[in-house]
Amino acid sequence: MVFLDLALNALASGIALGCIYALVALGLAITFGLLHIPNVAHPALVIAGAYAVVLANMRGIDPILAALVLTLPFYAVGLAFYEFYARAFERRGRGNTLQSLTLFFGVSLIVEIALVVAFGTDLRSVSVPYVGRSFELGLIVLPYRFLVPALLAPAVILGLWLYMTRTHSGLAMRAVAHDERALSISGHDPVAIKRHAFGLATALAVLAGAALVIVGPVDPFAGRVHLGRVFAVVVLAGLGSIPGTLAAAIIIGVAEAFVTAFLSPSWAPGVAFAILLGTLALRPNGIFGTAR
Amino acid sequence: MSAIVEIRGVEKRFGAIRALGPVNLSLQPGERLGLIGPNGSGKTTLINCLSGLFAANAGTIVFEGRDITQEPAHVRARMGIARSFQIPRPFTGMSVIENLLVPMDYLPIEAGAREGRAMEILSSVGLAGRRDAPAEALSQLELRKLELARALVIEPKVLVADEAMAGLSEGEINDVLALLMRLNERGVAIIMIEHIMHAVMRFSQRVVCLETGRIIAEGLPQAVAQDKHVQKVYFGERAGR
Amino acid sequence: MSWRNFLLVALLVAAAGMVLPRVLENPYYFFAGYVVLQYVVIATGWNILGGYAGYTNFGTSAFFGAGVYTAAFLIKAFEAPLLVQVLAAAGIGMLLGLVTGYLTLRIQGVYFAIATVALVVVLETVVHNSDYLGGASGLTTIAPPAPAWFAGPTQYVFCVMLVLALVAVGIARAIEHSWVGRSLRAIRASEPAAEACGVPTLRMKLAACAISGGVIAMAGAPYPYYASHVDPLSAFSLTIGLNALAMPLIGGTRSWIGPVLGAVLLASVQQITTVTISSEFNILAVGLMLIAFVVLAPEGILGLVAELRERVGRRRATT
Amino acid sequence: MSISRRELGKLAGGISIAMAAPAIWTSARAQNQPIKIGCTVSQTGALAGTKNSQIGYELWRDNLNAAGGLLGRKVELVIYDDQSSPAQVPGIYSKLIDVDKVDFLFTPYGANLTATMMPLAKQRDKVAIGILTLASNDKVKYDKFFQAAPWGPNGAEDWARGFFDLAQTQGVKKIAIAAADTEFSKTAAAGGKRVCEQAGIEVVSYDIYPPTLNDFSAILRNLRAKAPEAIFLCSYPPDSTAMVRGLTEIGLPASVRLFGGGMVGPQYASLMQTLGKNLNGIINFHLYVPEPTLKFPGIEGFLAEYEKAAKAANVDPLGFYIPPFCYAAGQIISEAVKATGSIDQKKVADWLHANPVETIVGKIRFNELGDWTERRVLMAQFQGVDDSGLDQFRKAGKQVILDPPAFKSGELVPFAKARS
Repeated sequence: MVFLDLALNALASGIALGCIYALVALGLAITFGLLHIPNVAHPALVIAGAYAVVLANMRGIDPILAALVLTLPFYAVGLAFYEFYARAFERRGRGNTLQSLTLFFGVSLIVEIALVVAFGTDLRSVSVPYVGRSFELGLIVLPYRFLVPALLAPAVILGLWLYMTRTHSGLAMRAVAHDERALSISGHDPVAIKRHAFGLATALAVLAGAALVIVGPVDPFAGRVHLGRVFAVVVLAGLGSIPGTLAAAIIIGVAEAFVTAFLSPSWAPGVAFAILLGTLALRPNGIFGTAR
Repeated sequence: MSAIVEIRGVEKRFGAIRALGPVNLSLQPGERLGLIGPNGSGKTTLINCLSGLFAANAGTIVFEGRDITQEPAHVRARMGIARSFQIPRPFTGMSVIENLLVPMDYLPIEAGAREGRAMEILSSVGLAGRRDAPAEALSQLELRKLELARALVIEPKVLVADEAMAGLSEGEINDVLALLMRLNERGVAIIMIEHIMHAVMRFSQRVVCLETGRIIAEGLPQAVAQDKHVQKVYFGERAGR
Repeated sequence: MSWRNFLLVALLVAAAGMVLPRVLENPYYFFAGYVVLQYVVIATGWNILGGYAGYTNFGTSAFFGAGVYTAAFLIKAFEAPLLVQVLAAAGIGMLLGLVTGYLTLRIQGVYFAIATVALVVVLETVVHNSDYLGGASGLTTIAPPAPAWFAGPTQYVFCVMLVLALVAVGIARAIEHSWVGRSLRAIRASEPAAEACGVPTLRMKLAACAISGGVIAMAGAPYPYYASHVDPLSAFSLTIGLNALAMPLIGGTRSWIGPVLGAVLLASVQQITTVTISSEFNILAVGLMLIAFVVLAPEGILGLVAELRERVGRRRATT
Repeated sequence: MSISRRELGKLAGGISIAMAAPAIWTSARAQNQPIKIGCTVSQTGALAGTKNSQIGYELWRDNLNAAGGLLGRKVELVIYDDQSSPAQVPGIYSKLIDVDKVDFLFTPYGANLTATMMPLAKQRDKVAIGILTLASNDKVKYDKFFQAAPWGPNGAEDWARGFFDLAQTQGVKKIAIAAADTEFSKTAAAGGKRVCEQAGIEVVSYDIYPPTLNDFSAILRNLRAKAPEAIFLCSYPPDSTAMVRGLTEIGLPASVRLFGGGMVGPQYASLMQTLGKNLNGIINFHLYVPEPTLKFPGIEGFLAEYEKAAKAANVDPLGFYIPPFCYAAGQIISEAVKATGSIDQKKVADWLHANPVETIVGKIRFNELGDWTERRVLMAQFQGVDDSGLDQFRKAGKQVILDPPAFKSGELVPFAKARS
């Protein structure tokens, strides 16, 4: 009975945690998975999003609502940033992995310091009525501060997936990952599509930020702990696979929750990455990726 | 005369999709074989299996009487199976001559003789004047030539030329064809993958046509070109009319 | 530069390094110098795989941390001398490089980069869960005293790091100028083409990964001696991983001198900003510098120099 | 050439004067130069939440200089950012000592950062005042190290003893311990475990979890079956928040009467504000709370000045936790320098070993390792907290001191009752 209780709840909170990881990883699934831009600044942008949500929440606005509205300015920031990136690299030839990594490393440092200067270093959080209460179903007890942001993930992912598979510009975005030349022949401007994709990824950062800050307080450097894990999720998913991102994140979340519940919490961080290493050794294209 | 290459029942799958096979094909020493077929018909997959970049999922590949199915690509290269790539893949960050030194590092050639040997090959493809140019600086034709030159370094017994003439002008095509002919005269068997029909037809002694991973026609160039099936899949509606 | 000249310069640098503690009294410069040299070793080691072969190792701190903890373990268990620590760390680093390489080098670049990140977290978790290594609290490592010839422990560990840096640069240069370097460059340009030219790519990549890992781990070995205390946060720090790739980029990845220049430049700037800008803006300065470099000199200092030379050459040709 | 013994004596005297002359000259010049105190503050990185310590130092400096400085000389602070990274510390402290020529040192915040500078301080023989570093001098045993925080002797083991004393008086027989996998928390947990073993309290579970964990439901669930009567939690701010939320989300076993002990986080204004009434009933350590039993001279004035400075610097507006002890760290130095009339390291250290120091956090006496002779870590219970915001915490009665008995300011309320 105790075992069942623990197992069910580990499963539930693992899935919830996984959904939240998926949200944080989603922007990267686009920039890294589709555009092949290793945006290591994404977690820092997520935290910037969280701070923006905190600001709105101080005026009494619901964090998720605030995040939805804030996607617009973040989208614009993403556009502007891609423009800068494209000018710096892509038009002058190729921007290789190393150069992009270094550039985004610099960007993440700047984002962090900007947050420190603007907000100080104290932990910030949001106040929402449902924090502190739990959803109960039989043996399962799941805090709302996990459940609510976790529900955001499938909704966002479904929306994104529909967008990617059903709309013209979504399809173009997926096509740009595969064959840029073919795309420009068919009358699309690849740079415009990539810019749009980057804007979208940045807009997703603010949704992820809202999710994180509902779960717990953040400080300007909180993005660093997520960096490894989100890359792990994106790679495990198979680059660019949007539903795969959710599945991979849930696998990691559940694995962490089970290790925490049954083994020892202190091994939890390593387990996710052990899964990743094992997967890469056995299935180099990720669990849900197709061979190229 | 026994075949230099024997491909028996080779298959290649990507996930659930079978990209190639089963294919049976043999190549005689010194033969000029043309490999044709529409895009995605499995031509490049077949030669990737032959050169060892892909591991075949089924079947065996025999080279000079030896089963090489399990051998990695670099071993096959050293045995004498050379190839050029559809999209030229020069070793950027090196000079033209250094490009040729890469394969030589793995051949029993004396250190003192290497440069001379490399220059010989460069002269034979007409790149001698570009010996110190960085690979990035080459023109499309020069890249194609470098691609062939690099393949020649290993003194191949079989050379696979994967669309070595794509994007070249008529005059340049003739250059490359002449080059390949000279090689063949020295006894090198050549597999030519090409979309430029008149070139394949002129060059090949035998032509094989692939479609959706299978051989649909094989024989003398003229015969294959006349084949109804080939015309339908390859030359499309226009030719069929 | 010919081998003879290179060796001559290396010997001169080594001699200067040995004499320096006698001339320069202020120990601070040896503390700062140690850090700069440590990064010379790290960047040079990183570049063997990341620059020559084009495989971005994002988890440099896994190898560095392995070196740090190998040395710390040897101090705690046997009070082993520094030389033994360095050699053992290099051995462990090579082994780790071999294993990681075998697991992940068959896959393409980006996956490899991420796999190395995973390695950092796995090793860090292991250390966290090891009571013998002190877990999160770290381990105080009072190393055996420095040989009497040196003015103090800092000067000693500085000289050790200087020797390591020369060894690392020597290894990198030897690789670069040999057939090994040529094969690695071929791999960087095109793996299938290299393979088709008879280059055993997997074996070459494994070798590069092992050597690179060994050199980076070696850079971590004197850290317990330098800091007297090791902790997982410092040993597996993200900063090391990021610096390791930023430095070769700033210098240029094609030649051994690039990472050296980049490491000296970036590490010095970091050292100087931390003790001159006494606020969070020191990090900001580093961030801006990285961006400026990537945008203005994407091929690093070496690229910039080559471009300048070309321009001057062209001007001369026209006049 | 032969030199007589007398001539030799003269020569020697001449040389010694010649050699001493620059020393006299420099010491005369030094009279006009400021007395420098150097340290690092974690302005960036994981420990950036502690950067309000700088305000403590600066207020001390400003007050001192306004009153004419030390020995007639101005006091100057040299502060650098250590980026929360122990690897940065040795280099920076060497810069402070060898280049900036500071006269005294404060340590960085916390034990891991401090561990990399202690050997250096000892080697260069500089008086160093510990800033909340736990057990930093246990291994190095440096005779010029003095701890500003009230961990007391044998801090690693005993600093949270108050919690266990309370548990014993409450008749607790079974206790559960959970700690974040960080240096401070793990030391505290290990110390707590040993205290329990001595006191005969059974430790029914002992969990170490990663500090990034934000879901404590599994840990809380595992606790249910073990029915502990007290839970000793050693956590860091993010996980403290998660755990306190878990209290209402998952709930504690009904058997639990005491909860808290070693949580870092509920000392910070931002978390106190966020958690509000969820804090009620928690008994947690603190170093200062505005209770009537802790009215040391100067503390209220300090907090008022701090509040103004904190607003400008965008840091913790309450400043109960670290800043008063940074101010006190300064006072430890200035009092000793005033008393000895010298900045001689040995004289200052000897004086500090022999005499108590009056500071805004009370009278401090040091033992041979430089720790306070008496532990004064407060175990305070949150009582009657509502969601009205920060001001309530500035008044007495919200964080009632239960231990040490000498500072007791109220009675323990059982956990369940305090939360209803």
